[in-house]
Amino acid sequence: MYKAKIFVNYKQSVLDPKAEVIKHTLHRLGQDNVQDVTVGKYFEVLLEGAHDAVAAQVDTLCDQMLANVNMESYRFTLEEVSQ
Amino acid sequence: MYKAKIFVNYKQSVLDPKAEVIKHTLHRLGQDNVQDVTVGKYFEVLLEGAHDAVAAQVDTLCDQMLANVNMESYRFTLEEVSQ
Amino acid sequence: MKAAVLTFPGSNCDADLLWAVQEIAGQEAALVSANTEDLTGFDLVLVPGGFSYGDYLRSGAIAKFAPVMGALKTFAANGGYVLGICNGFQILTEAGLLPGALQVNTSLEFICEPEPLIVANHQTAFSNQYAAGQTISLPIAHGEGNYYADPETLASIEAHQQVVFRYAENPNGSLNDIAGLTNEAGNVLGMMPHPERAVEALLGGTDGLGVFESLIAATKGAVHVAN
Amino acid sequence: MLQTEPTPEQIRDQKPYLQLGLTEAEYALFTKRLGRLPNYTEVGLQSGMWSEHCAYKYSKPILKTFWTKNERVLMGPGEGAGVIAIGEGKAVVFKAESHNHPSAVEPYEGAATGIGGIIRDIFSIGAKPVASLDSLAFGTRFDAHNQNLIDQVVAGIGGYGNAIGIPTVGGEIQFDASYQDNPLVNAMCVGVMDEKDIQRGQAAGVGNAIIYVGAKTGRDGINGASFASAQFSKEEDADRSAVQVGDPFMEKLLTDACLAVTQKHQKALVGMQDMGAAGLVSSSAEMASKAGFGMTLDLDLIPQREPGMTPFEIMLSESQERMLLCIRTGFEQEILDLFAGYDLDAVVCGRVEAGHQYRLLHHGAVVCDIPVGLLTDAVPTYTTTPKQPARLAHPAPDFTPTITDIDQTLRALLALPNIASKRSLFKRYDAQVQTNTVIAPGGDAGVIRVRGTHRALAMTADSNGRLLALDPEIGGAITVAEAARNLVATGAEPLGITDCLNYGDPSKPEVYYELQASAKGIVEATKVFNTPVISGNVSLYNETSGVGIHPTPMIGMVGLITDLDAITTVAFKQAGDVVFLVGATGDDYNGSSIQYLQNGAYAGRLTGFDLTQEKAIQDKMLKAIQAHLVNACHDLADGGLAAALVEMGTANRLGIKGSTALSAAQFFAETQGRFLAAVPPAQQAAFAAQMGKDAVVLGTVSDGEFVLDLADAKLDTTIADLAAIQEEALAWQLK
Ligand SMILES: Nc1ncnc2c1ncn2[C@@H]1O[C@H](COP(=O)(O)OP(=O)(O)O)[C@@H](O)[C@H]1O
Ligand SMILES: [Mg+2]
Repeated sequence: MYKAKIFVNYKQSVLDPKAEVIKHTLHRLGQDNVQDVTVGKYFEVLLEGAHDAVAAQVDTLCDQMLANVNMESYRFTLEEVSQ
Repeated sequence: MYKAKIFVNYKQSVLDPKAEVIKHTLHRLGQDNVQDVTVGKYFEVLLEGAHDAVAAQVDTLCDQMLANVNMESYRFTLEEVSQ
Repeated sequence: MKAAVLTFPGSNCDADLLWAVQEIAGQEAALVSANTEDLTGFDLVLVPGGFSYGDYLRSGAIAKFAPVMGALKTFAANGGYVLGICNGFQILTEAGLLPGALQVNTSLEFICEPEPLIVANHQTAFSNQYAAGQTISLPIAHGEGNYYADPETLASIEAHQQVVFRYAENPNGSLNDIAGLTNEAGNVLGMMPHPERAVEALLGGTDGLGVFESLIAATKGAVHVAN
Repeated sequence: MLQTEPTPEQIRDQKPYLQLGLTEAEYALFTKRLGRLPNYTEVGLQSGMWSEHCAYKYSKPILKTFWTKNERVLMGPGEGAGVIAIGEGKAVVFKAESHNHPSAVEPYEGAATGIGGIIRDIFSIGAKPVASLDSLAFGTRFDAHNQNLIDQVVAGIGGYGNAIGIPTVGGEIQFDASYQDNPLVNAMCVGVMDEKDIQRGQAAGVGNAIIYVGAKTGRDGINGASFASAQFSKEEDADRSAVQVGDPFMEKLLTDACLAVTQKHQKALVGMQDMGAAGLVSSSAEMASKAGFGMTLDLDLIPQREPGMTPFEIMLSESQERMLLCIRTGFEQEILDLFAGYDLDAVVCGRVEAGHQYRLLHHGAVVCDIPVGLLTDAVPTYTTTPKQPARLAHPAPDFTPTITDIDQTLRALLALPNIASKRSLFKRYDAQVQTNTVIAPGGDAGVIRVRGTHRALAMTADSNGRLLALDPEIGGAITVAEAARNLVATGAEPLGITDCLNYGDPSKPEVYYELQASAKGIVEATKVFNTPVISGNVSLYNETSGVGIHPTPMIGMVGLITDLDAITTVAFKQAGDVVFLVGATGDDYNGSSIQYLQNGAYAGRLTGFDLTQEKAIQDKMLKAIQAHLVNACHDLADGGLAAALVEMGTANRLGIKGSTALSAAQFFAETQGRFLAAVPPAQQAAFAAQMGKDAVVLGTVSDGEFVLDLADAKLDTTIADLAAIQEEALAWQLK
């Protein structure tokens, strides 16, 4: 069994309205040491199967469903876990 | 300068409709080896300052803004980065 | 004209579209479940607004895996007319039938308001009943209608005059004020504003009728491929 | 875990039921009627069913005084929602519910699940939900906490309502210091159905199946869950949350599927009820008890989201988006198949039994075996000896404003949060989905047309806590009158009301007095307006540090329009129309916005309200609208004539040019029972004849100037200026 840890983020060229609002609020609250904020999604998926098959499956899952590659990029890690 | 990597997730007893729909869809598509899905948020925040002060600041930030502690839990790591 | 109105679990403007096409525009129309795999016999497929599958991951992201999507792609590839409104627009971009993507509004808030629009291209199957540059008012009702495409895609969209409607007062941050655009072939339109909500004077206006009348005109005498 | 639950004897000795909200006397009564010591599960069921929320221990004596029946009422209080006939074979179904406390704790989900809950009440009757309204009250200090609260409550209402596809067509948002720590979040839903399809929450017929459908049951919202886990479980609490998360997608499927059952499977359906407060136990016990039968449920069959749930937790969970149906034997598969078609989990989890026993099985053991009436009917009711609050015995002297600069005063008034436009908030609600909305939020009432008829329904939600604080009886009556006035202004005839009674701790004599007195005012007014109370909800204990909120009954009223051409809106339509002021203006300033503006508080007795006079004016106004004499109409309420005139001009930036014998102070008076009407010149004579001495000409609609000669002052400005203040003041303060 593998646990896939998946990170999905906006591509750098895409302006992220949520991140902008958080940064702006923090600055308004005087936290000027905050230089940058990014907001992304984090998925964990538990899958049965062999390492390489699972890796391919997760890659497709990210590309087709969990990320919209028009504006987002993704990366993931696989960890073997016991049931 | 530190980079805080922040993970926010629903607490276990809280219903997560997002995860339910994703899991259900994967099963419908025949990916029966998917055992479980969790959906969370992932933030990166870049901050100037000393380690301990930054850690305290990030903790407050999570507690007050990035997570809803009534139903979400959070964890974060700090990494020193060069500008 | 015979229209199919797709119904995904979570769609909530499907009945409104059916009403607009059937009762107001007087055309033949039927609700078609997203589990159907055949769109034979229709001249037009309407992809309605709502929150397909809850829109929990991203708007339209789960709908693109619905059984009907294969048939929809074939229908579009064969030149059939496809109109996606609001969530329908989001679904069409997620499915790759239209370029770009729809992000959360810059205000981060859902916005329900009548919105002035400029008809940027009145020579399409969806807009031929409007005058060039005409300003019309259609309601918007969305939280994620902020149109994004990367610079090359955007340049290509403009070069091919794919933008059909632009916001006169950009409410959501959309690049180039894009409120609605077609694919390069011109037979698939996605738009965030709701023409089906502006077809009766009793409900506040009839500026949306033009979209349906344009399609009626386009299907009359046009060549259809009903796979 | 089962083995960690206290034994019946331990319960008797250690009294854990006290933490579940039961008194010693209540426990003793239950034990005596049962004839043995109840086990932990049974005490848990008792605590849920005997709570104020389910049993109306304090409010039943008050609710009994309500007038609930007239010739049009098809179903009054007692079911998920009330039903009124609207002609052409159709009926309107409506109810309101409060979600004050959940929204204070977790604003987004609290508000969202409030909407979800009230929607289930409507379709459980067999009606298609066609519109929602929300009545919100917040504190006046806009600190970060309050701003977030307001933002998230509004987001939650929109997040649920927009997704499920029910237009939010009306409501109210008010601000008063009294709600700073006790916000009010009341939601109302309206449905439409064929009269013949009305169905009830009952489980009758020995052997008939009990079917559970919808979301799985989790440990959310369990009454006393904290107690249960702290005392008897070793589990880490950090990972536990009692917050309920709404799932509008699930509810949309549930709505469509349940309506398919009521409309197309009537032979199969015996009864249906939603799982609201006290979840599975309240829905199942009420269904059996109402029908006079017993019931057995097998808890192992209940779909569960978490492993290891105890019977206590399963029965008292308030997980959202769940329904319970009673289905005739032999039709089970037909109904299970129907739900499967909507991708919904449904299971047969029990049977109706002869007799009156309510039995629960868990892991092969009987964990509850009690007469069902013990849960539903044995609850004692309580009254408190009422005591008039001291503030009412000695009201402040009557207030009269001094207006030195009318222009300045008007501008300041328009910027008050209670007067300023709430559009920046309600524009976050989808008001038009279902394409029936004739009047969206922003009008006097929301109006939707009823498909398949020539009719429309008008609806409004009103509350006036600040007036009730000054006089609960008159304030209660005014709230009903104001709701009716709102409907009439759109051209509707009032049909009936639903209410949410939001009050403090009823065991306090002063609070009980407020409850009683306001009910008296409400009852009197509902009779005058022929608007029976067909449903409602009670929210007590709205207190922080011993201080209660203003007594705040929320009145949700629905009205009928039989001529779609007569529907009238607030906005001036064209320059040249004649503006009439309808109803007499007095020196009524106590409790008014001008008083608040100048004194920073509301005080004094309530003057200038006459129920009979109000009804007569409303009748005349309605006739004039129905005769198509009126181009625009608006009722006068907060901010009096001053605010109403600006509100009529805003949409089309049309002003007024006129003169009046009223003084500058009276321009701001809040005498009840008044309207403004814009009448086309061609109809002026007819309108004047119809209204007689009750209407006076104020002036004519102008292209933009806002000029009014008053007895002792002159206002000379433009509508553009005033509208901008009124439109932007609130959004600016909430940033
Ligand atoms: N203030 C009230 N006025 C009139 N009827 C009320 C009031 N409060 C409750 N009721 C009625 O009592 C019944 C039970 O209400 P309630 O327990 O709130 O319903 P639910 O089970 O949906 O929570 C309903 O028919 C409701 O309309
Ligand atoms: Mg109910």
